[in-house]
Amino acid sequence: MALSRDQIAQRVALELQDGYYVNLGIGIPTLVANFVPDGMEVMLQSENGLLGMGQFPTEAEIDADLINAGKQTVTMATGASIFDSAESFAMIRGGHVDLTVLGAFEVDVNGNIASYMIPGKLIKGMGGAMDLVAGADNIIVTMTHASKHGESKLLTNCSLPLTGKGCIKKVLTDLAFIEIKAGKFHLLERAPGVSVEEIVKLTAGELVVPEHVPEMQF
Amino acid sequence: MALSRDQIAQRVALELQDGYYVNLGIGIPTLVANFVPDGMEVMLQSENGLLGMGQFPTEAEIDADLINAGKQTVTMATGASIFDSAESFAMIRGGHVDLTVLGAFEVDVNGNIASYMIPGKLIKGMGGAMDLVAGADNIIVTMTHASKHGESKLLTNCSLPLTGKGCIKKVLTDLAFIEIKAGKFHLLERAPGVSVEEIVKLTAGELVVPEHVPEMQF
Amino acid sequence: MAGFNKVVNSYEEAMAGLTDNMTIISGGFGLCGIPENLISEIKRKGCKGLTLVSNNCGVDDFGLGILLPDRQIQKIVASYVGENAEFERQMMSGELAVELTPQGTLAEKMRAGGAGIPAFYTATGVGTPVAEGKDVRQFNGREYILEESITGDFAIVKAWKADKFGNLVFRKTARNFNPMAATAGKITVVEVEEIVEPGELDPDEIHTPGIYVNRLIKGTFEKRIEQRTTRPAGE
Amino acid sequence: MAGFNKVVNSYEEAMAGLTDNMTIISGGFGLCGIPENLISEIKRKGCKGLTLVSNNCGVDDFGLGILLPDRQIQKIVASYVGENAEFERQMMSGELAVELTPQGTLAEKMRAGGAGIPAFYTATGVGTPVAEGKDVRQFNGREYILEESITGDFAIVKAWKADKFGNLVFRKTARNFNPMAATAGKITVVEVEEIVEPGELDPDEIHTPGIYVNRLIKGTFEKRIEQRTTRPAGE
Repeated sequence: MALSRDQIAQRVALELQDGYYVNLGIGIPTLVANFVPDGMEVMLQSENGLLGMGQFPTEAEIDADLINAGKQTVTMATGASIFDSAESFAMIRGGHVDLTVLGAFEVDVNGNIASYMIPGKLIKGMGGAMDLVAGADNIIVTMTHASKHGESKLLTNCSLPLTGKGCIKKVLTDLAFIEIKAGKFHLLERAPGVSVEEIVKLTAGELVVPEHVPEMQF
Repeated sequence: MALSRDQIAQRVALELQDGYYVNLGIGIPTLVANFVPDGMEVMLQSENGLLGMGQFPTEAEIDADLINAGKQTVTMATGASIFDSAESFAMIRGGHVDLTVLGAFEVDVNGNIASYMIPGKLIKGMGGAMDLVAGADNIIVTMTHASKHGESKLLTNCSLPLTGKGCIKKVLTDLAFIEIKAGKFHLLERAPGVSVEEIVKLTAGELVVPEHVPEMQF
Repeated sequence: MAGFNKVVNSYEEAMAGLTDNMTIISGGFGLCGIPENLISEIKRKGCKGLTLVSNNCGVDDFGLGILLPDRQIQKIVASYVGENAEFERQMMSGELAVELTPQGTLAEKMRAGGAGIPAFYTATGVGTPVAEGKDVRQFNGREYILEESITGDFAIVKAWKADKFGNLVFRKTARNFNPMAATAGKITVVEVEEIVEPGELDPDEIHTPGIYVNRLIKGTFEKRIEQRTTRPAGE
Repeated sequence: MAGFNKVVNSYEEAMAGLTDNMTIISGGFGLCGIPENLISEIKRKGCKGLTLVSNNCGVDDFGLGILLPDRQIQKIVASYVGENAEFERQMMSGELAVELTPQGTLAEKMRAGGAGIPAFYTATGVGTPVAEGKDVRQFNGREYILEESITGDFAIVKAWKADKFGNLVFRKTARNFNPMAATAGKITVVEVEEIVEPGELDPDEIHTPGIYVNRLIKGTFEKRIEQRTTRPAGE
């Protein structure tokens, strides 16, 4: 069965390591914070200028001067630091963030990602997404494997305008965990109960399937 | 008579304006701080990361963590701020300093300046001088008009490697105050008791001499 | 003599000299740390044909969004927009030009503008619509695009505290784009919650040195919250 | 698990992994704010063929100068050198390569290195020996040269205080090149006068966030003064 949003987040969380500085995008990526393994410490970077994002505030703690990149009120974790936007993106662009998790509309076999605009529809902008995909070495894209109409989002060539070129190496969908290398998708894991055939059918770009494809463990 | 070092500094100080942020180089330029007109406030920038340099410390005030660009122990003036070297040169390169005063070996009619190396002699480096001459709009060069051997330092073309190209518009020597524009030196003022003829003789580059050349007033 | 005292006593004085068709750089992220009252003064003055450089463009009735109904903004350079209906309408109809710029590139363009760096290379945007018409160059085997700096006729900034000399301290994530904006205006105007005497701020803790600040005014702020997210007390 | 605790307990551990021919970026201006003990550890280790990137190169018996007698430095990138006799001897004889870089360009090269900016344009050095071999380009009618960023295998930094997570606070002009150096090392090692618990530093007053810091050690410092200038008490 396809993973729920929480399950996607849960599987991503297994890629965390102790002492990681992590930037989580809006949507499913945000949920990853809920599944940090016990005894492991990670620090969340919010690109509006906060390293060490804490949980949401109580009513009494709300501070209009303390928000995250999604414009939500937040708190600071112990050991947090505050900086300006140039410093924040120096951190991101300079490759100092250990893991970035973000959503996408499409990815392709060359590691291209399209995530910010659909021509003809209202364009809101890329925010920090282009900087994040260009700056990070270690990125996990989370998305549904296919559209509601069954159209694959894992393509030979992205059809939408790109957010980044050749940046993506790991994709976690509701059906599979996929690595991108040498111009091909590689199937690493399948969601529990999801067949390799179903994944193959819904992957438009070339997919390398090893003899044994393990089910995801949580 | 040729101006003393203090007199050069005193004449430069008349170019100050209230509220000016000023960077003073090592040597004669440093002395300018002693001649700030009464009731006028200027703030000294030291390129190692201090805006609002104060006087030298007393023995009791000495702090190894507080020096100026000449590596001298200093104090901070009221309202001073501290920043890193990148920010300091952002300030300088970005043209935020109102006046820069620095020494030179040679200047020429095109506003070129040579101040940091004499081939064959020990080269210590340009420090912040290249940034200062490239970044400031308003620069006054202070130097002796000619060498001890009577060789002019105001040339058609600098003979030494340049510190900056086309940067200099004002030169105050021990003999004259000179403006550089449109590829020529222009004699603005002469030191008290110094004749126009003497200045002409010691100026190698083309010098425009107006009918009346006033004596400097202090 | 005035010396380094940057304090002005009215918003009219704070924005004096702003005229039609100027470029204004604004601090703020979403509605956090925006120069609320300086924006209101721009609305009151009614200047038109403005180019705004700001990460976002406010909401319908707050922040830079209030400059939309009177068509004061001709162009906006931003990373993320469209949080309000009038903005969408003007953008879709072509009345408002929008230059989308990646957030980090936007921050760096402002910093470069203030720092006398006319252009820099970045990997951000390579192979995307952002790269169109820009120089591409390889360094160490990777492609980068050339991005030019931004400066403004005015910069409008919100800080927390200042001394009279214009030394600024920001508070929490209301810092965001404000320090870079402060460096990039020909005239930089700052509004703050509190003005103290010179010497009261620790020189080591000043975020923006007063050299960048031309005018300073004390204001009162609504500080509207966009996404009020909370957890239950006791958790 | 170690989490974000960056504290190491010996200078040997602090500089572990440094080998011959590596590039080291160092903070400090003159003898102010230099990582004294990290430099001593480099001398003790005896690594050779090093490239040092630092505004200055210390004096004969203090600062980076102590690496000269054993010929550990192969090349230095600096803005101002030659405050010591052995340095001059090695430079004049060609044993030591010296790449003179304008001070502001050097600071910006370090910052760019840490910030993922491979190169930037600056007017500094146009028409001078510094411009030799570099691209020249016009922006708004003025010439600029292209300068490439610098990164190091190690960065060595002196801060005043840190929390265990490596969040740093600098003191007065001992800040200088240290914050940029901290961002530009593959491994950034910081020595400080005091280490406090996470949460004890005000997040708004942290100069360098801990994300840039790999190792942290508490040291004691001589803090030698180069030019001891004073005024009489009572003036």
